Amino acid sequence: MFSNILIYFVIIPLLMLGGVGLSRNIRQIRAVAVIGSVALMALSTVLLLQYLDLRHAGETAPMLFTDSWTWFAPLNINLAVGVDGISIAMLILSSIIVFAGSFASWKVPQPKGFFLWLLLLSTGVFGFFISVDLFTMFMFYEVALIPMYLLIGVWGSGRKNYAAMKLTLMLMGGSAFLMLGLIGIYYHSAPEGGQLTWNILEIAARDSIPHGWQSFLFPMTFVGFGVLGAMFPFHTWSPDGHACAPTAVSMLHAGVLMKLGGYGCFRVAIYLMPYAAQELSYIFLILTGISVVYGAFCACVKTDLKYINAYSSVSHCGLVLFAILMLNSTAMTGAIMQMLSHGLMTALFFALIGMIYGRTHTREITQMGGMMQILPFLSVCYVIAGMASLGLPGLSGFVAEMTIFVGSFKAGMADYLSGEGSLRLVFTIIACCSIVITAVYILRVVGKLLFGPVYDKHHLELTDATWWERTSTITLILCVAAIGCFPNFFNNLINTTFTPEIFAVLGK
Amino acid sequence: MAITIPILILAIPLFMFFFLGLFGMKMSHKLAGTLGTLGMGSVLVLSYFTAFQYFFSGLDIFVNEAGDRLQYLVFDQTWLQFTEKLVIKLGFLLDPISAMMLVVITTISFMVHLYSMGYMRDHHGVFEHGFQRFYAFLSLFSFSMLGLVVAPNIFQMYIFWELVGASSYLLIGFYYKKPSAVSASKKAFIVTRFADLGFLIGILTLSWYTGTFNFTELTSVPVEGLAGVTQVNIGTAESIRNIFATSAAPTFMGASVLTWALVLIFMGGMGKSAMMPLHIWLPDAMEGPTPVSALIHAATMVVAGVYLVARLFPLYLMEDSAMIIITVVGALTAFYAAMVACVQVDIKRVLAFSTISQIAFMMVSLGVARPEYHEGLGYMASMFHLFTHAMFKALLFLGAGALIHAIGSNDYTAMHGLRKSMPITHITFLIGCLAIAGIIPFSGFFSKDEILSSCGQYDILVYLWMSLVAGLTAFYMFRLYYLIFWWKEHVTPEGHHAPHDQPWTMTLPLVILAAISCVAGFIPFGNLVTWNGEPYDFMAHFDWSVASISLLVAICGIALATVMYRKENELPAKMRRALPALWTWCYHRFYWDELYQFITHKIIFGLISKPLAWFDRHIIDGTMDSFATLTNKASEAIKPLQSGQIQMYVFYYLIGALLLGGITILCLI
Amino acid sequence: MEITAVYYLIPALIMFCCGVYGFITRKNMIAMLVSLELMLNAVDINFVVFNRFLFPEQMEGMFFALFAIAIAAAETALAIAIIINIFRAAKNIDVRSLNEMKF
Amino acid sequence: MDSLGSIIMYFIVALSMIIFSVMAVTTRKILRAATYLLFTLFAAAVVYFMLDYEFLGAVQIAVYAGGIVVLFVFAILLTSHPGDNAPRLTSHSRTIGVIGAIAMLLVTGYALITRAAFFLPKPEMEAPDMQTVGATLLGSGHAQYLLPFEAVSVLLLACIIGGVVVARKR
Repeated sequence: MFSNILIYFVIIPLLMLGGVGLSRNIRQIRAVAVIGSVALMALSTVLLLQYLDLRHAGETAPMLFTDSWTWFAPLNINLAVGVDGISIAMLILSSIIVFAGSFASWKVPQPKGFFLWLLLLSTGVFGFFISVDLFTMFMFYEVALIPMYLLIGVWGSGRKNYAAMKLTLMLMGGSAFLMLGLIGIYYHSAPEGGQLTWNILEIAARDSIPHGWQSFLFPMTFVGFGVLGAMFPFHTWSPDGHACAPTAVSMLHAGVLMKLGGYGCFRVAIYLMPYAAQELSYIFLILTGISVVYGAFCACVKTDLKYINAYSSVSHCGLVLFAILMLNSTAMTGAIMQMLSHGLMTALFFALIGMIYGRTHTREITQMGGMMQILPFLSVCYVIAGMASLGLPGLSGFVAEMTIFVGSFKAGMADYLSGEGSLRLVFTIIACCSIVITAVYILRVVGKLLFGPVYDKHHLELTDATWWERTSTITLILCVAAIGCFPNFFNNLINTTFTPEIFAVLGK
Repeated sequence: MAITIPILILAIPLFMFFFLGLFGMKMSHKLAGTLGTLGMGSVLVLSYFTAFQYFFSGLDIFVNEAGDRLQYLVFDQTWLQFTEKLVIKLGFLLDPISAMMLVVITTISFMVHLYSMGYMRDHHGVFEHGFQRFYAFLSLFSFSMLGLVVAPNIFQMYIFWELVGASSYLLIGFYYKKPSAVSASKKAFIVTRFADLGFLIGILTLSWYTGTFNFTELTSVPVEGLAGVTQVNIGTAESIRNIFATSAAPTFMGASVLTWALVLIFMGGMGKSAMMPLHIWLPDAMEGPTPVSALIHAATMVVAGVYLVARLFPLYLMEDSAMIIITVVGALTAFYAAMVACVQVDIKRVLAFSTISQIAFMMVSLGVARPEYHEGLGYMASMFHLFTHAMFKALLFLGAGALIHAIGSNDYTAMHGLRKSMPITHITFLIGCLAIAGIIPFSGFFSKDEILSSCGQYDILVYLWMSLVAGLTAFYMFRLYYLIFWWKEHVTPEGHHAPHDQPWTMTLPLVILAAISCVAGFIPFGNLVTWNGEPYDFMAHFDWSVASISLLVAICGIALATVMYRKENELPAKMRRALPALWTWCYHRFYWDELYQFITHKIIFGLISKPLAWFDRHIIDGTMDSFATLTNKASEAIKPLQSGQIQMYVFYYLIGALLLGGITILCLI
Repeated sequence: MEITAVYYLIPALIMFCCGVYGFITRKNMIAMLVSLELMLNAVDINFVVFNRFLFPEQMEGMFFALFAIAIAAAETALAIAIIINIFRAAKNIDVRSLNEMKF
Repeated sequence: MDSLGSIIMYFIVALSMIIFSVMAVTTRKILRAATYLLFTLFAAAVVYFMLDYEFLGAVQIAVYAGGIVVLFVFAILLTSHPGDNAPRLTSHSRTIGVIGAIAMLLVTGYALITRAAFFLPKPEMEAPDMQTVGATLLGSGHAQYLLPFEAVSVLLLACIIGGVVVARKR
């Protein structure tokens, strides 16, 4: 069991949990968190290198490092693991954000409990990304969701009880759909009389889910994951939840947890039920297309920094789901890039907002101004984050969005010319419009918050970022820039997953 | 040609940006400025060398046997691969226009770097706050602009297009403590972003049909019988042409897809080049420091739209309707901007509108250029005007900067009669004015004359219209000149320094640029830059009748300005009273800003965003919350059943048990 | 006139119904206990009557009643102990005032 | 056919059972309720005697009338003051009580009177003598009750202890 590298992605967070549990003061907790997250980053790097080596050596299996340990034989539940380029990208993202998050919560009150829950959440996240067994996946998914309630409810601010409850209940509602869908998949995972399985790879290989059932199970799973991916109209947990969550939780949640939604939509809904994906994608295309512009428009008039960012997340994550539904490899690659990009970018945003809030004790942009003079480091970082968000070339947002647009335009034109309607094309163009609206709200915030005269004289006494805050933000900025400057590396990493076989099934 | 030099041309400004941006605060102002200027100077040398090599070395990679200039791809690296065919590459393309643009950009940029050393400090020689940042941004801008012009594919152009926009944003908002600067920078970014949306969709459409982003493949000369510019695979060009020529290509709202693509791409150009109705950001962008206005908003970035159209010129040639749109937009903008420029008070605003007008000239020139008229004279004229305009407009802006620096105000009302106290500025400014007015032998005369003559070839109406605008140009420039340097004697307000010429760092660029403006007209541009690389002697196309008419028009404009503004008199006020409506509309720039203000605030914010946000909070979230409330209510409703009163439990139990019992009995019978 | 089983069952039923009524309406816990005893007794009578009329050769009903009496005694004793304890704590034995542990 | 005496006896017993139980639950004085309960219990004991279960009747009188009611009286004296009247019933609670009782009466009564078996005459039976009762109670064979007997004794013990513990003064 311990010969497989993937299992360490769960073991390390568990060890960290133990370490935090045994720690006696905040120094030890910090040490555990930093060492552990560095170990996770190292592990994901090693995994990436090994994976690339194997691919280079000509491995063509859809997933590498696969392994399976029986857990509950009567229902054929296994702890089955395996990764492809997408999972690796997500694992890298998660480890980076856990790292940055640990630094961002350097001075959190009641650190022990906080880190315990945070690490439990990370365990769930990592477990989710490495598993290829639907049941295990779902279990890790829930493990990642539950700590959120406590983290927001106990360490949050504002209407935290309301927000925590809302977030948890809406996500739980989503997982209720999801569970239905997963169980449905399980019961159709084999032709009549065959051995049922939860294993994604086997199900995909068998392709035995009847079309009628697919049309039922696809919406279930898509909505189930879509709730976590902040799909319109199931996104309202996101603004409240993010606004009330403590910094590191917002980072982890927007940075990683929301990616679970997109990842799940691809890995389960589309991958396993290609027929229904083809037939029903238009419903969700409309919904996600709406999310993209809708989130952006809403962000234009909000005055709370976290609300703005949460709505911007709705817009960006909507783009992820939107691109996935385009069902072509370019757009899907773009979707994964957007997940990476948005994960890093929004984590950076939330980290910065948390740092600013920690100093000014307000998140209202109307009550702040001229931060550039007071907190130059944080402000510059904020501008960079904003530029990444509005898609400045050289930062990650641009490549992700462009890949998505090129891919979905391709899909849209193909549809249009073959007489299948212009829905995809129209929504692609609508989604393109979001780049303008994004610019509007980002610049509005930057202008009001950072530039202009100092609004509050008390703010003049604030001090700029401390070293741990700098570590956190610089890590994220470097990653954002790395994706933005060398996109082809990630593109190739992700692209290998979208083999022609997948799209052969889709008929594209 | 070695790859080192082109790489360095891009790498040095980028490096300077990071170096000054990260470590600038640690070094002294002077050191940072010097480093930035030296960096730019080395880029200048390298670019001149490259351009010289390209134009005059006669190497067979640059010129073929027939003497046609070729496109030469110095390097081309894959940056992001979408599909097998659609690949974004980062590269360096040398051809006549990119070589010319290298010269223009580095020249102006270097002048501005040098000039800023003097400008960005107060009268006591104390450097402004954020001086290092300023140089870092200038380097970033130079990098992006150079990357834009050497782009071998349309997507690289888009990438640098965006970078240019961002660095322009940073530079306009340089005085970030000033709310007006912040909002101007925001406006500039958003308006151009909106235009870029069209650009992006245009690129997507074009690339979807052609399967390529590369200019060489997109623009290989599609017209038969003319020699190809490049060494490209003719098959590709043919197939692209066929794609659009065949009836299989769909139409959308009555226009072919190619037309749409080209018009959308032109929309991107309209945004950057401040064509009506996307021009509103440029006058506001004058909130930035004056050297920035000279660099970005006069000489380089704003001509990116012209450059874009010129780049895709062979494609535009295939669509006459797109060309007509370009011509019409250009002509309207030129006239509009000239009208507005006649009444502005802020000297930078006058120059800004003059820039809009002049760029519109270039656009019109491109729009009327056809291979059949003087072998595409309009194209060459446009590029020529781009070149000369960059020089004299930068000169005018830098001169205005010197005035503003000396006086401390942007309004000519605070200036008047400065010709004696600031002689160098006066002379160079006059040269700039003469150049822009089109007086022989200054550079503007030649380029503008060719634009007019190509207009005349195309349509007499366009010609007359543009001649009128040229006359207006001469008028408003000399109005400005007289109001600044003549009108009445200068009175220095109490407590102010008497105005005087600025230090050498500021006057040297003025002198250099003035010198260039004097002689640039004699550059044999037809030999260097033509639409298909085929050189010709443009003097052969020189039409003395057109030239003399345009000269006459310019002189009329100047004469009128002389009459009205040379000495303080009542004439301007009378004119103003005679045409109050016209004056008001011009003064308020035909209320474009108010219109936009209305659209953005009332419609976008008020009618879309706010209701959507309300909808989100109250309807969507309300629905979600109402699920929770409903659950709560239901729970409240059945809560009394669990009253804790055992008697009620007994009662419920009893009733239940009796019901069950009763049913049992009834069933048993 | 023959006194059949129903002649015993009907009074027992009425007694039981009285118990039900009392248990539901009375607020005094001891009164409720009294009602409870009534119901128990009615049931005892039923057991005995069924035994006597339907299965006279056996004694299950009688013994059941016997044990029921024993258990009722135990139950009453314990209930009264609790009531007294509650009385000490709450100073009354009104069942309505004992709702602090609901929900 | 029963003798007239037993018929008269039956009616007296049945009537007193009904009347006293009704009074036990309607009186507002708690002590009186206990007293009426006592009478009802006596009536039940008489029923047992009439049905030839003398031992059971004796136990009823001894345990119930003698033990439980005394317990009641003590409890009442401990927890209420003389002269306390229970508050008048609200119409709501009375309605509920009446509904419950009547519903019970109807359903069960209907069930009773529709069973033909309940209208059979009393079969002959030899009254169980003490020996039989004792052997049945303490025998361990078929239809004998040693185990329940022991269980009840343990229960009673537990109850004693429990009662002491619960009611003990802290």
